[in-house]
Amino acid sequence: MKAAVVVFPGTNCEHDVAWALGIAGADAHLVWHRETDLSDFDGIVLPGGFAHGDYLRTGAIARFSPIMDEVKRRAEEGVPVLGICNGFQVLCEAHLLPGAFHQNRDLTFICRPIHLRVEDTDSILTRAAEVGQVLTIPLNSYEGNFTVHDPAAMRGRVLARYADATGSVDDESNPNGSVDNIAAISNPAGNVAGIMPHPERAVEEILGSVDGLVLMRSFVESMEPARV
Amino acid sequence: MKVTIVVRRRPEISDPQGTTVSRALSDMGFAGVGTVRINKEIELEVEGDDTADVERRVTEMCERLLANPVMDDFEIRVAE
Amino acid sequence: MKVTIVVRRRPEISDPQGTTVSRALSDMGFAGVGTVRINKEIELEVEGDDTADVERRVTEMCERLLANPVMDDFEIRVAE
Amino acid sequence: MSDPVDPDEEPVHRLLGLTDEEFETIGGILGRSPSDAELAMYSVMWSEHCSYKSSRPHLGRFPTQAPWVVVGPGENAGVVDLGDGWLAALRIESHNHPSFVEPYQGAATGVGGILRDVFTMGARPIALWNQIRFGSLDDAHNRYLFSGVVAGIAGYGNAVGVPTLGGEIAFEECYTGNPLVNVMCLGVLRREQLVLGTAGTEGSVAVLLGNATGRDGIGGASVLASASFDETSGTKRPSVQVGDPFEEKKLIEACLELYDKGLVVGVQDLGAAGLSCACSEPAARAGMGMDVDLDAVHTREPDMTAPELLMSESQERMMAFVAPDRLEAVLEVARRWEIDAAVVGTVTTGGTLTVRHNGEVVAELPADSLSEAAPVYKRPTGEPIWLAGLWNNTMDLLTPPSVDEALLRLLDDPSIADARWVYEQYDHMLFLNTVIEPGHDASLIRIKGTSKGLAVSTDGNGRHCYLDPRRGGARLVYEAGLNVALTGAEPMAVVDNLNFGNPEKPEVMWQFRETIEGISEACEVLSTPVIGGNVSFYNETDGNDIFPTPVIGLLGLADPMPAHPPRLDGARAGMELWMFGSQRSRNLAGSAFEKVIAGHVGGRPSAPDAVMARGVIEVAIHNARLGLAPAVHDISDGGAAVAIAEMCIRSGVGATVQFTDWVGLFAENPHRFIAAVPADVASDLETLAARWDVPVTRLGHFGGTEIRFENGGPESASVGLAEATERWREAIPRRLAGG
Ligand SMILES: Nc1ncnc2c1ncn2[C@@H]1O[C@H](COP(=O)(O)OP(=O)(O)O)[C@@H](O)[C@H]1O
Ligand SMILES: [Mg+2]
Repeated sequence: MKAAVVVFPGTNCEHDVAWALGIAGADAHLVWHRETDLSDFDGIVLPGGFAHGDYLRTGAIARFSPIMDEVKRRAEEGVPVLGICNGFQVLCEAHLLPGAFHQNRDLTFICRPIHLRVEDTDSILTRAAEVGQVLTIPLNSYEGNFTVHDPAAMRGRVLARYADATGSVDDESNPNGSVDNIAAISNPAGNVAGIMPHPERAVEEILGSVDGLVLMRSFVESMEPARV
Repeated sequence: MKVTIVVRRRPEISDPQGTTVSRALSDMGFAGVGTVRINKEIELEVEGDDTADVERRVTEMCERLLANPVMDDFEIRVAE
Repeated sequence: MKVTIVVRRRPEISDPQGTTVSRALSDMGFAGVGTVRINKEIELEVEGDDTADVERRVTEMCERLLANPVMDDFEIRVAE
Repeated sequence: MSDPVDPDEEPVHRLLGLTDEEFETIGGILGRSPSDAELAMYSVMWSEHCSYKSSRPHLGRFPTQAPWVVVGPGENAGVVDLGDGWLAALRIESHNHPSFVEPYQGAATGVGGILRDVFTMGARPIALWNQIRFGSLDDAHNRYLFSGVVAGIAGYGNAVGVPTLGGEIAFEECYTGNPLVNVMCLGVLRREQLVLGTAGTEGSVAVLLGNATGRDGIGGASVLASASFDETSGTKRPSVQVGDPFEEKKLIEACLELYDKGLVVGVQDLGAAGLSCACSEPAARAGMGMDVDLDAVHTREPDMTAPELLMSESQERMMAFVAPDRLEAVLEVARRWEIDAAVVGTVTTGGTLTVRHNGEVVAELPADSLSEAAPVYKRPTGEPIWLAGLWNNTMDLLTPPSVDEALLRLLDDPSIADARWVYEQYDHMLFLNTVIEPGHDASLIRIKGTSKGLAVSTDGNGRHCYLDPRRGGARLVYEAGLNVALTGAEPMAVVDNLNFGNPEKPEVMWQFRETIEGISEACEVLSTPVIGGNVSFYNETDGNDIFPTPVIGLLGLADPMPAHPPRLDGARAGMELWMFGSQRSRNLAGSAFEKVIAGHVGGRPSAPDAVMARGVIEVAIHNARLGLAPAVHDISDGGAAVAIAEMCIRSGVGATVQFTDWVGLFAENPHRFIAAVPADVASDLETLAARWDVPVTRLGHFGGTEIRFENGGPESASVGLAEATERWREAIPRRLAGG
């Protein structure tokens, strides 16, 4: 199972994602944004960071990187595509996922572990998890505030919501103002997913949490059946 | 030609920055400040002397890059 | 009254964001794009019906909060 | 007839900050009067900021040698050997004055600058720290400065992709008109990747990488940092420099690839003295000269003059020195990372630096005269006449405080309170190396693929240093050393940032010399050589100097890193509460208690004790390595009472503590830490402490929902854990929300 980790200028979580994919059992390769062929890969991750400095609008410029047409093509073929944090923002800008992001409600950058409640397991990101499961995973963003035209139309596509330690979802447990506490979503087919917090930061005890592993493993497991 | 674009977030979408600024102004003692919206003004030098053509190109720039169709409206002014 | 303020970084101060956007537009195939500057447009509802008075208050808001005197210029337009 | 002095008549060299004698020296070096371009170069290179002309005679006192020191002070960053082919690079810098002018950009560009110092050495920057000091948060402008600085550090550090793993915040009146913004960066590298700032041999070409050059900071940082603020500074504000973390990120990756491929002979970052420094210093280090062509420099603005090009402080630029046959490969790497590159010079023999602009020679001078011939001032030093009075002015409390009220007020002091509002704005997890995150005594970082952990602590204390710069300076080193030891790391090396007032005042120079003496003594005791630092003078407002504020950054190595290093938040109900270290002298001079509760700064802080310092550090290291007490915390600001409360709050458990009198609870004597001790390790810990002759006091135990202090008398008191937590957590957010 070969996973491509896409590197835009300004991306900074590529090595972390590759490391975590390794722990989850995949063979990860960094791929520069000017490449145009991803047919060798069984899965694609757009990692976090500040692609093109996040200038103008987060994800806006990266969407036009040469590699993005190929990401789209592979996504249409059903290959698992995961965007984490900035990668999620890029997928939205590229219209592979609905919605958009703006600044956190309190206008400060937020770096801390938060709780997520898994809402749906029918996706490449959550298939190994259970509905209702509460995960502790670090959030790390300034523009993590998710907004979408019609939140009601997101039914069945919300993979995880911001929650408290007991799994209850409310305003209090919403760190950044995201509509309906949405933290992770997928396309209708479930093979393109985006998540704002960083599962790759929670894959080893020594770093404080291993709750991200179930998500990274979901992704890695999703790569197999399509490819064999 | 000099082109000025204003990119505005649609009114139904919240603007946390605008809300914060509005509150800060009241806190500072400025009375009677209502809604505040913070938009982006983009100034652009574009080669060409056909206004209509420049406008067409800039519209395309807005649609593809400078504005986000999910949440933004835009307005283009070409200086003569 | 509706007031529109444009806050612009002084021209001699670098604008990495503008530079990056200018490059991106060229990369996307838009020819003839020169300097790009990205400014802030602030739309404000202010109570009052004396234009001069509103303008005075808004100028003070700009000087104290909305613009950074060290690096920005600002321009105020009051809609009649 | 006497006309008023016309400022336009002021000779150029004085406007540039050169004294008449310095101007004459330049004439002597050149054998003629200097051109404008030459004057520009000398003025930036001979500024206090770049030349260390007032501090150099004293900095020689620092111990700088040890077998593990690979590169000592003088290069862009100090480098130490971690074993197995791994090296670490460390550097600290101040950006005080630019941050006062524009807090966001001032702090942001400070981060950019310190990163360049580290990746110039061939190292990948892996972590940042910041030490920031302001006047009281009760003042709106200080709140603006504080939140702007934090946002700037976050904005740049997060986007450039280097985690910020800690620092310090302090609030003190003396910083009101002169905040301190110090930033520190740690990098790691393989030994074969080490690069020095040398121009190499004849024929090497100088390639300018990164941002276009604009009129940034002309007369800016270097001149700024050398002239005091006064009431007129509002009108003289120089242009602000804007940081571009995106450009810097690309520059880091490009440079690391150049080193990896062995394509460069030397590298120099462009800092405060811009091209003037990047051309002359590497040439001087190599004993060479250079031909520089300013027409090749890529510029942001048209019509820049030669002095402007030479003095510009535009950010995110690096100079690489390259053998001619490698040039094409270097340009290819630059293209790949989408950064601009321009060949701006050629290295020559003979030591002359020749600069051309518009085809004409605009400067021709000995390259080494800019650095090595810089003036050195033996400024007069004198013990302040007010010092004895200050020492005698001990606190006089008519009624002893109630312990609970004092503790709550201390927890509510922003210098002591929870710093989470700050460090949660910083990415502190990137790279997946953060084993102990901000919010503990020291941060701990693993090096993947090795058994090694690096622990870092930074410490400063203006009040203690004001009352006794020598003791204060020494105690900072001991405190930082103990902090890293608590994680299991052996203290290894120190960098220092010396923030002082006006060096033209003898008492400031005395404070400076005494501080260096104190730091040096402690470094000798701990065998932690000083491998780099920074001096910031002229921190004064309207003639009032700041407290002398040295900041120490100390690097420790844990090899092997403990599997479960002790943390601040590991106390559990049922564990005993012990204190290690001596309680003999109980002294409140300079303490947070005196400042916060009595509004008093006076007396003389107690002297450090080298033997006890070493012993306590050994106990801390072995405790961590043996996996004995799982929770530890050093006693510093606010004394034992605050240390205990912090451990309770972070662990979510109360405690019951025996004490004799309240002075002991709030005194800040050095070389002490508290520990949460499970019953099954008690005897091992006792043996360990006895081996190092370190006294142990069993203060009580953890449990319950209150922090109780008992001495069998009316002074006994208790604070609810929830209330203590609330005060401590909300102190900063509450003030920022508007006082
Ligand atoms: N400016 C800052 N940036 C990041 N972390 C900070 C900053 N200031 C304080 N911290 C973190 O908060 C914790 C407590 O800080 P401080 O009260 O100064 O520690 P101590 O009392 O142990 O010297 C430390 O872990 C420190 O790293
Ligand atoms: Mg400490």
